[in-house]
Amino acid sequence: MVNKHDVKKRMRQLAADYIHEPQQEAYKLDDTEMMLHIGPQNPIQPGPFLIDLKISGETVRDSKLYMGYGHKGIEKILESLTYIQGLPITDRMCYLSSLSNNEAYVSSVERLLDIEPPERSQYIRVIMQELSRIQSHLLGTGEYATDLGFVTMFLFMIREREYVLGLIEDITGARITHCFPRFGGVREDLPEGWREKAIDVLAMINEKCETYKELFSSDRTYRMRTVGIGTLTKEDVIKVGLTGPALRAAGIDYDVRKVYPTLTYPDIDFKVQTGNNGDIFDRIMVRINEIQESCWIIEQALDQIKPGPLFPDELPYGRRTPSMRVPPGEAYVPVEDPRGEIAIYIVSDGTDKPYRVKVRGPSFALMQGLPPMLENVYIADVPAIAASMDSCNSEVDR
Amino acid sequence: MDGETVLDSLKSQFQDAVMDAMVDSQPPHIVCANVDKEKIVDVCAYLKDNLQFNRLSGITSVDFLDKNKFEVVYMIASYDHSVIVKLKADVVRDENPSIDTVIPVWWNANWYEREVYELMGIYFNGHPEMTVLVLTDDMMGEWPFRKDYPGFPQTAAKYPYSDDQESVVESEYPLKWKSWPSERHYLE
Amino acid sequence: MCMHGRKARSHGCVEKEVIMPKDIRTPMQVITTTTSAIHEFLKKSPAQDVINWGRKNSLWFMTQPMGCCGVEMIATGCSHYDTDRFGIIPRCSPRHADVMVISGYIVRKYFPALKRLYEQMPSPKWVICMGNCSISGGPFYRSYSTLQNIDEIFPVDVYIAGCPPRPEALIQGFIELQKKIKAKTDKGTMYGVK
Amino acid sequence: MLEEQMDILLGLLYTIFGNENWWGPWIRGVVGLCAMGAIMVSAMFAVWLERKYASDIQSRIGPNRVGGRYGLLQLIADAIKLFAKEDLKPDKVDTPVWVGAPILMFGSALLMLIAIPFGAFVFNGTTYPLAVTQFDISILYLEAVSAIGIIGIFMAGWGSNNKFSVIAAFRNIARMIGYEVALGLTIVSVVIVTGSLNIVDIVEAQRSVVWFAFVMPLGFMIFGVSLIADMGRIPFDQNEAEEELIAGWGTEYSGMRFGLAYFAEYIHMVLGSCIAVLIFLGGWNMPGFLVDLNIPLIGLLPAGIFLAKWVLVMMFVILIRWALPRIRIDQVTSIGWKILFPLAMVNLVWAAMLGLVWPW
Repeated sequence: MVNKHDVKKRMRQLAADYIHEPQQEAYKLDDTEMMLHIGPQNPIQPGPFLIDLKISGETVRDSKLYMGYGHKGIEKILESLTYIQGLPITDRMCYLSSLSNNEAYVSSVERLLDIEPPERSQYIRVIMQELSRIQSHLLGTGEYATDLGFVTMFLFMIREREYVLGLIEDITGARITHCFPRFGGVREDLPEGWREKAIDVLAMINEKCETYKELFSSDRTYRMRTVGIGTLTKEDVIKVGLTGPALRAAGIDYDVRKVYPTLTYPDIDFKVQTGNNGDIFDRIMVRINEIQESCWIIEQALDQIKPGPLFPDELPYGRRTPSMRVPPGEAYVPVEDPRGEIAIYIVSDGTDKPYRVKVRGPSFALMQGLPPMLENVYIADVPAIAASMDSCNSEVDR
Repeated sequence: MDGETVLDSLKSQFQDAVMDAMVDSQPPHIVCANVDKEKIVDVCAYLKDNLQFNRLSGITSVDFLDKNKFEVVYMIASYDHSVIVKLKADVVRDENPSIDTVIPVWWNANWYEREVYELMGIYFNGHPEMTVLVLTDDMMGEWPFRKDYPGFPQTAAKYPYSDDQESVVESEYPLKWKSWPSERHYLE
Repeated sequence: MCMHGRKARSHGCVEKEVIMPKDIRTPMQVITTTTSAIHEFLKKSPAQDVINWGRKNSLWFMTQPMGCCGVEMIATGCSHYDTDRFGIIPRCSPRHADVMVISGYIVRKYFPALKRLYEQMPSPKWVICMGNCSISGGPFYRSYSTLQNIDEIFPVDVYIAGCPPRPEALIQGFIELQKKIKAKTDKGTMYGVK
Repeated sequence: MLEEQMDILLGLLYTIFGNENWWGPWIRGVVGLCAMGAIMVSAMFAVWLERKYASDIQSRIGPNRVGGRYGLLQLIADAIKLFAKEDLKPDKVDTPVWVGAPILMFGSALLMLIAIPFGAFVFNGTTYPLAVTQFDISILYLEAVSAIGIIGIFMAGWGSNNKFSVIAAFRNIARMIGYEVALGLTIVSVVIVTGSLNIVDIVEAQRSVVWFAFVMPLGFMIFGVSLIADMGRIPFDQNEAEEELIAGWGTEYSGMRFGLAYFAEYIHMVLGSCIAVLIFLGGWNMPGFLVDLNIPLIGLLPAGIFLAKWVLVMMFVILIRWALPRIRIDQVTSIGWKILFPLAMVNLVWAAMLGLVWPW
């Protein structure tokens, strides 16, 4: 058991010194420079993180990023829970797009169990993933718009997001943490009348995205703040190892749904959206185009879906999911999260609990690529760049 | 450029270093290989220069308590083709397990290696800033992800003390919310 | 602004012995009607109802999204579940905020920052625990790096269960806090405390 | 029956604002105090208008629970809460500067209302402006006093010993210097045309022919842009940018200190839009197309026209706040010096030519 004395020492040490007084020799401040802590509680991202900016006047000379304010030790918790108990935990890893986290976890376990979900539940999973992508992009772009002072755009986007959350809620019953897929199938079927409701919500979102794109690209003051700022060229993006919209904004059309197609993505044709010079403007445009692309994917999926069973006939574990034994082995299946490629590497040793779970999240690279971009940038651009990367800090710290 | 060609070129290049390499049957068709601890940087450099593996997807480590070894797993992928390579390097579970860093090959290995160090305790020789990334400063020496970490199932439902111990928080961390919290400036 | 540690002699009442905090120097014995004495008097008078009405109808909460509940808090502040109807606006600086909504898991690395934010807020200040993570650690109660006993560290007024609670639940939490303020049973205004 | 009451009212207004005997200034002093109260009420109306109109723009329901269906008492609840807040003074704060800043900002905002004629009234033939005092250099006085607010904001930023507010203070100074110049030049061009610095004469000059907004459209645009920059509202909102500087200069203020400074900003907005209406939109004169219908200005009609124009200008300012993103401080200063200043010079030349032929 953790003994009391070192707990006392640790709590006293925690309380006494302010968090992370940066070692002054790490930053040799000459007289014109100043240290600015954009602290753990900052209105830039939905999760807490700390940026130390060394600024002189209005330009940022150097920046240091402190993560870890959302570290819950999820991988350690997952090791002590059975496979089905671990599913709700993967929701809360990156809570902005919990369905793709579930998808990564479930497809890895399906590889271990060597089972294939039937046609209908694959289509339902594709629909749910695309819906989660739409609401995550809307929230990410909205958060970014507040950092430019565009509060009205944020409220419009969150209003659209409520409609999408309504659609998701009709099926899974939850708004943010769904815990929806199961090993080998899906928990619920599409309710009646959901198809028509989904089609006109998607039509509304499609035409709203047109207005956003037109508003974003035509507004003079907006272009002054975004074109050519926080650019990540092709070499930088490859060096940092980004995936997702931030990568595609630089012109590389790497999309996990095309490179490692799982589920029924090969039967659905969609175009991978790419920008050309990787600045803030392109990243946001790629995200809005992806929202429209996701609407198109869902319409195709809704046309191609046929009635059928949700689970395969013979399941290795039958109906006893809680005490399911998984054969020993390893699995690593990349899935397209709204922020990039997510994959959960599961090592199983034959018991009903995973031996080791490692989550490869996309936000890890997004946050790692932030400090190099903040050299010789104005203070006003720091929140804009950080929000345009749209990284989920809870996924970085796990 | 698919799994077999990568496998053959790897085997031909490093006969002794690469042991029991094979291609996974499941769809992403990952090329798995166990690599000797000393040769890991050369294999990675070879993969990056000759076989266009320009994306390090992740570094993780698995702790085999019974086999008394760590397994450092490198997931390497590429933007140009769809082959994933999984390299595993075994590190003996002794006093300070260490392996060479791959930062010269991939710049973004920096954070992955820092995370593996602070959570599992495997030191990466030659790493520029091996400091805390995710944990608090004082938890640096506890390697929480090891299998024999005592503090994990937080049995004390109310951290940091259980019911029998007296309240550590109140005495050590006095919050005077019972009296007016910010009266200090009045009394000066 | 009740002021402890001072000889609060006002309105000719009997001299009250006030708890003297150890580490604060005893000031010069200048007895004036201090603002805290005024506030003590106000608390007993009917004027407190008017003040409570004002405080109740303009609760400014601090934008501090810490976890999944933080995303629901953002959604509550926006157009669909508008909290502006009740006069509840998100504020960025702890100096302007009245209510601290702990929305999400409290990690031991983030806790000193949370504590400092609470101390920076001017009183009367209230704390709302939103979601299971802030009430009892939620799904991460077994983890080595989350705190489970927030109710012993902060004077929490309203607990909103749910993981994450729906925006309507958060709005009902605010309304419950308003009711407590109206009924003078909230912990922020320190009624009973001498 | 209505006419007699109107005459009594106009007679009363005449005794206060119109006559020139010895006790006239004394009564106008008292009326100045009442005008201060009136301005506070109109500032509260501005805050309520902003919250309600902004919620309409953002497709949400504004405050509707506090006072009746339209949330009228919302502002009073905010004021009571801010009054009853703890007066928290951070430790290492430069007390005289920190305490004096909101007072200076509030005072400078109130000083402006002495010279501003809030509309006019007609009493047997002659129109008398509802101004506390009229003096020859009233427009110059208004400009000078509104510039004192900048010192207040800088004192607030510097005094609160907080890095974010220091940056906000310097940003505010950088923006204001650029835009006071453009503001001053456009006002000078109006003065050249009318030939007098008295704001009442400027409004009288616009009665006969047409408003200055139509005569000098370029000057009107420059004036509008620099007025919004003067107020520090969204496109030029750098000193309170929530995302970058937490709450700008107001970071260390709490309770009624913050209320006072926040209120001063709205009073500045109210009086700024009053000046815009007076100088460029023809004060209490009838709109251009109605002049040829020669409807006589009777009774309190001019005051009503002034009120309508003032509310419209305020709604425009609020709409701009919620419709545009915020631009960076270096872009703000470059616009101020490189674009607005030369255009203001061009407008000055145009006004000089206009002045030669003005009474056409």
